[in-house]
Amino acid sequence: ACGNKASSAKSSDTQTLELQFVPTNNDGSMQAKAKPFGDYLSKKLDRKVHVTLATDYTTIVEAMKSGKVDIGIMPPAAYVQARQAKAAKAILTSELGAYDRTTGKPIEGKLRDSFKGEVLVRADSSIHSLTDLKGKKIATLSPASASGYIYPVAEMKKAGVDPTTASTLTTVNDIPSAMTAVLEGQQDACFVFEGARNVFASKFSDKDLFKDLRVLYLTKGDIPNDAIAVNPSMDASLQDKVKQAFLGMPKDKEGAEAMAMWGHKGYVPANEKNYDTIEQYLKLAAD
Amino acid sequence: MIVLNKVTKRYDNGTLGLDGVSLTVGEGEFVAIVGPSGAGKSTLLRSINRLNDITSGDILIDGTSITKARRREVRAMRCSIGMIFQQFNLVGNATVQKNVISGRLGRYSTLQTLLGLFPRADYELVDQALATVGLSDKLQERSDRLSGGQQQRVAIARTRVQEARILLADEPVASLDPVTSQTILDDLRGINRDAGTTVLLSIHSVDFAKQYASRIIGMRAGRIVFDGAPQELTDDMFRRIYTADGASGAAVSAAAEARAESIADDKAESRQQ
Amino acid sequence: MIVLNKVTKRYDNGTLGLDGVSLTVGEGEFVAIVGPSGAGKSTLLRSINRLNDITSGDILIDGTSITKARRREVRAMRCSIGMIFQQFNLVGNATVQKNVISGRLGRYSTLQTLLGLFPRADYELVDQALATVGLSDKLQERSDRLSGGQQQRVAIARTRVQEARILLADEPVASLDPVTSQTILDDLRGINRDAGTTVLLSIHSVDFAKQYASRIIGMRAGRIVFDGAPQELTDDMFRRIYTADGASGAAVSAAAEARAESIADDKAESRQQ
Amino acid sequence: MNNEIQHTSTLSGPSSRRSKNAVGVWGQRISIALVALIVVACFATVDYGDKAPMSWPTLTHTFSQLLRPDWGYVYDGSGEDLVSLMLQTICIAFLSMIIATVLAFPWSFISASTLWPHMPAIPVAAKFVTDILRAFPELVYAIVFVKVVGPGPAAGVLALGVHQIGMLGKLYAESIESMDTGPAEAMESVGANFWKTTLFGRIPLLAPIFASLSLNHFEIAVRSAATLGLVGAGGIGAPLIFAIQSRQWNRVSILLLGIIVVVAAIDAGTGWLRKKLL
Amino acid sequence: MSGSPIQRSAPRRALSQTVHRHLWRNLATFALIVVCVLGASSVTGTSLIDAFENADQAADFFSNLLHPDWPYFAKLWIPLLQTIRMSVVGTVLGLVFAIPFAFLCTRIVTSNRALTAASRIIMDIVRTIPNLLLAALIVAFVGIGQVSGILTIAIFTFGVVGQLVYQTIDTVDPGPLEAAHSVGANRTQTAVWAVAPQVRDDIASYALYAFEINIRASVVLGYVGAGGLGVLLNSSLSLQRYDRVSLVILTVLVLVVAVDWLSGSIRRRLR
Ligand SMILES: Nc1ncnc2c1ncn2[C@@H]1O[C@H](COP(=O)(O)OP(=O)(O)OP(=O)(O)O)[C@@H](O)[C@H]1O
Ligand SMILES: Nc1ncnc2c1ncn2[C@@H]1O[C@H](COP(=O)(O)OP(=O)(O)OP(=O)(O)O)[C@@H](O)[C@H]1O
Ligand SMILES: [Mg+2]
Ligand SMILES: [Mg+2]
Repeated sequence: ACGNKASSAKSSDTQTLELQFVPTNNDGSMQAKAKPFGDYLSKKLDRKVHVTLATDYTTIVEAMKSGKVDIGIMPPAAYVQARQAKAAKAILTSELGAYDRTTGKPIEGKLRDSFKGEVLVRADSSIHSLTDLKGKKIATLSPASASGYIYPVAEMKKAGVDPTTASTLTTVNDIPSAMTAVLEGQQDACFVFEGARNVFASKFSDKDLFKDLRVLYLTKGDIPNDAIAVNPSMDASLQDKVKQAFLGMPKDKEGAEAMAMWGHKGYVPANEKNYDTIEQYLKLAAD
Repeated sequence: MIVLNKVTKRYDNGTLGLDGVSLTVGEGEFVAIVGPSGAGKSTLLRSINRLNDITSGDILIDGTSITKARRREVRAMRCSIGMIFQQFNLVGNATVQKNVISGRLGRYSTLQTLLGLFPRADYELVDQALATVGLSDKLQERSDRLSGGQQQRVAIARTRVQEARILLADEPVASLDPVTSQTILDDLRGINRDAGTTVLLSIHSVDFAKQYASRIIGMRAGRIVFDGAPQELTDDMFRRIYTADGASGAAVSAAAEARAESIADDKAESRQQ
Repeated sequence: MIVLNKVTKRYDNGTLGLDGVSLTVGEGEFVAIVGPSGAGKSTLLRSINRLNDITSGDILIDGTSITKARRREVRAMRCSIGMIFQQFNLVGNATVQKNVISGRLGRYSTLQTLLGLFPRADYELVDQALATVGLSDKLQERSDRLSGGQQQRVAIARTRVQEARILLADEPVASLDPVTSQTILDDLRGINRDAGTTVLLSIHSVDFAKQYASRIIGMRAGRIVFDGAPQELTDDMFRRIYTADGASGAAVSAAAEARAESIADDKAESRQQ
Repeated sequence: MNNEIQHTSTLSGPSSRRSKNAVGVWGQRISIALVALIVVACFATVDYGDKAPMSWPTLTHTFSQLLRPDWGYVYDGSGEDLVSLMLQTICIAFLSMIIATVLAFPWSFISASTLWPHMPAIPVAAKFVTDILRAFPELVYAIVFVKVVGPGPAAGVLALGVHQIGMLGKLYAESIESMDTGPAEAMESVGANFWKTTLFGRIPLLAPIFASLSLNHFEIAVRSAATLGLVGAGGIGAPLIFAIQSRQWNRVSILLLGIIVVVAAIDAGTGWLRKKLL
Repeated sequence: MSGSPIQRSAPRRALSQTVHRHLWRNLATFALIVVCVLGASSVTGTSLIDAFENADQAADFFSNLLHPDWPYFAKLWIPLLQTIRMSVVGTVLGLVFAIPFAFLCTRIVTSNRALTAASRIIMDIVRTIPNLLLAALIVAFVGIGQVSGILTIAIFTFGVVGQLVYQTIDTVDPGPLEAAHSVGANRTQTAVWAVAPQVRDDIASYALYAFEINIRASVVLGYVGAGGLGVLLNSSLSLQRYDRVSLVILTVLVLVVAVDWLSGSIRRRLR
């Protein structure tokens, strides 16, 4: 009798899904709200979805490895690590607004599922090429950040300058700090994501980022956006349901609102190949 | 001159430490306060230099009320009032020398104290004071490594270097052997005679009180029950101070009465010789 | 029976607390230890129940060496050795009752202690002990709110409830008035006579020592310089104990010698009557 | 000055004592000099020019934003407002403090050297264990516990709790080592064993100290909630980090205000409790 | 014994007259704590059983740390020195301000209640600001770099040590204070002469305690471009180089043990 009772209980056979979101670039419009997203997915998947926000890349990889996170929305570099550990399988990639690559301004209505890294210097700086960065001071983000470290470092190495030995790298917490350091002359250059000047313009009340900062270099390699990855052990029908739920979000008012809080504009199916570049670059940048 | 005017002290827990005490002590007197344990002797002495705030009444030192004085004034007044504590109140992990010289803190500027720059003469004073109490060899010892009596003597030396005009001593010889006690009391009498320092001490030994004091005050249960010259402290008086309606516990009082009587008798006997 | 065999105690800082002391105290004796401040009285008492480890020699309690005993044995032995401390050693923020009942801790199981489940009879014992020292009304008072003498009496009550066979008392009446002192000492003598408890006390008042003790030990500078019946403590002996080659500071000794002489003379006089 | 007196000392003790003291004094002087040297060297080698000139517009902008807290965030019923998240943070901090206290308390008795005069190895080993616990940064614990129990407040509780065992264990042990031993001695003299001595002679004296140390760590745990935000372990951490990263000073300001109010309340509680226990 | 009146007055001894005098109050307090714990566990969803069931995951993580990348030490020691330097300077600066301020927070140096209360509030606020936020604010003002790191550490130390010190001051033996008052010492003199000796070993140990926290705090400070071990720890962690993480933690452990030993020996000497 007991067994029957347990199996008839509605919620006990449909376990709570754990979703964690680690944003690649906090572009300032992002709100630290997890509930709307969770509520939306709960409704669509017909089971409880618990959503958490985090900023540390390590945790999500470890938590996916241990099976404590079922769905991870994570930066490409973190996804690559989780993939190597056979703990994650990307089903979707998020889409963000695209930027005009000459002006650095956003292009209305155009979406992209990848972005690039930028090397910013002061507008009046004498640095005009990657090789000029030799012996200079550069502010970077964490070495696990694709745009803020991996891509520019790898491409500099390709260009014949190894910034880890030839330049002085300083790790900073966030992009505004890095840009301030460049503006104030503390650092000669900084590695940021494409469009950073646009995103943070409003945070600099006394400076015009577009006038005072110049894009020295835009990485050649494309960086895929956030990967929406699931645990490979998740059963196929559920994987599909998750995929459909995400793909349906932009068409649904509630879904669109939830997405907007995180700055996502849409989702497209993931292409594992796009992430292979990161894997190569990661190796290149690390040693 | 010390004048207490209807001084009452009630502790926070309701205990009545002093119960309407009025008292005048003249310049240069040597007054001994006796009384059973818990009578309020310590409370009285501590009220005089305002270590206790009193509940009502007034205390005047040379005509100035210490109870109403502002902080700076209190400090100035305390400068010339020395105090020997029943529990010594030494800084355990400081040296004897440091403890003794702290008696002169009231005379130094704050800056001087911060830097520890004291005159050589003062250090010599410390040495002298320690010699008087027989502790020259413990100068640089930590004070918590001393025996009970040695600690008490350090506390006495501290008060000596203060060179105060009024000396309050709360059982200064309780932990001392008879010979050292006499040395200390002789010394207090010396200060009293030579420098005209007013001395107020609480003491358990009635014999010592009679031998040294020019005036004896008997307390019990927060009140003064005797005040007179040593020779006026008759056996009857002795009995009245130490026994009565159960201030230190009803159970003990009957037996105590008998005992007080026998002590009084002893004294009477020895006086007759 | 307590036997000390060439006991030497040197403190970490080099001070010699005891210097080859040999001593035998029989069952049921009432021994008073006298001597100048710093003579080693506290050290001696504390060594007997091994609160001090000694440097060399041996101490036997009823034939068992406490110095060599293992910890469990020491504990069992201490159960029957009561101790009154010179500095009281009360838990300041605990009530008088809790402090007193802690005297019986050696008899309870750990679980009982944890739950605080003590027999009703023991609480009555606490009440009686407090009544004996005249503190019934302070049962639930915090012990740091008591006067010096009251604290000493709480410490005495704690030892009373222990019902030990050997009692070590370090200046149990130093902070007490003469009447209370007599009450306490009478009480100790009562325990000594009725229950055959061995009592070893250090005391500054030679008069009390003579009045109560069946044997007096005089110490100075860590050595025993006198050991005999009260009547054997002659004036000459008194002088030898309290004055000699400057153990408590050379400066004071000459004056002290004179003073000891005068005290001895006084005594001689009063005895003549 | 002092030298003069030292000759007059009559009880000059054995010569070994003097030389031992001399070594002690010199040892002390040398170590003080060494520490002073290190401190001076550290101060001297810092590159003080390595900073940006203060930019007044940024300063005034930041402060004007900070002074305009985002009141709308205080409560909006979504469960992700200041009040709800703060409550969660308080619960995380409280539970972690309880866990740490319960475990550090017995451990501190094992690691207090004064309680083990005959077995000095035991406290040394026990202290080493707390040292290891402290050597791991909170972030590492947070990662581990997210891995163990999944993201959420539970991971936060465990991470902070384990980290604080090490911190509290050390502080507790040090206060045991420096406490007044008189009362414990009195209990020992009646034949009480270690437990009874501790119950009657140590705990009453330690209770106020331990309580205030624990409550201090309650506060520290509230502050540490920010670290937990890094890993998604619940509380106000994540919103705080997001707000800082995107320079939303008015949001930062309201979050900070929340923390201040809570910590001030805990502080008041601490004060009251200490007064009661002392 | 002659306690007859007492025996009569206490024929039955209620629990309330024994050591269990405050039994009900104490039980109620205990119950309150239990209720709070239960409430908090339900809010946070903490279940120890869950944690123990998955303990193998923790073991899995820690097993990664068993093989430190020893050669990496060649790259580690400069950040190590930076960390130590930052912590030393920050701690000393923090202490220099914290100690006098802690005295201000008590009634020992000032009788001005408002001043005391204000000092405590200031200390509370300073202590309250999370390190990350402190770092962000300081970076906004003085930019990235060592100076910011040091300032962050100093401010943090100020708050933490200040509070510990003033709480210690509140519990010192009042006897020596009275003695100092009785000779007419003013409040500063009392603080220096009677309080400081009593709290100096505690201050020493709190200072070292703060120093130790600061060494670990450099993990956070890595974020402000101040360099140090924290940066290495963070990057090794996020690149899943656990062999390096392990080496960093071992280094921190050595520092922690050293500081602990130093703290112990200072306290032994002063005791
Ligand atoms: N903990 C200690 N460390 C170092 N020396 C000590 C310590 N305790 C006592 N001494 C020294 O040992 C000697 C004997 O001390 P003890 O306490 O036994 O004297 P006492 O006879 O009890 O004196 P008193 O009557 O003053 O209490 C003294 O010179 C004292 O300074
Ligand atoms: N801090 C305090 N709080 C409450 N009551 C106190 C406090 N200090 C003393 N008392 C009480 O006040 C009364 C008088 O105490 P006081 O210390 O003046 O006595 P005393 O005459 O000095 O006694 P003793 O000779 O034992 O030292 C006692 O009953 C005592 O219990
Ligand atoms: Mg008194
Ligand atoms: Mg003694």
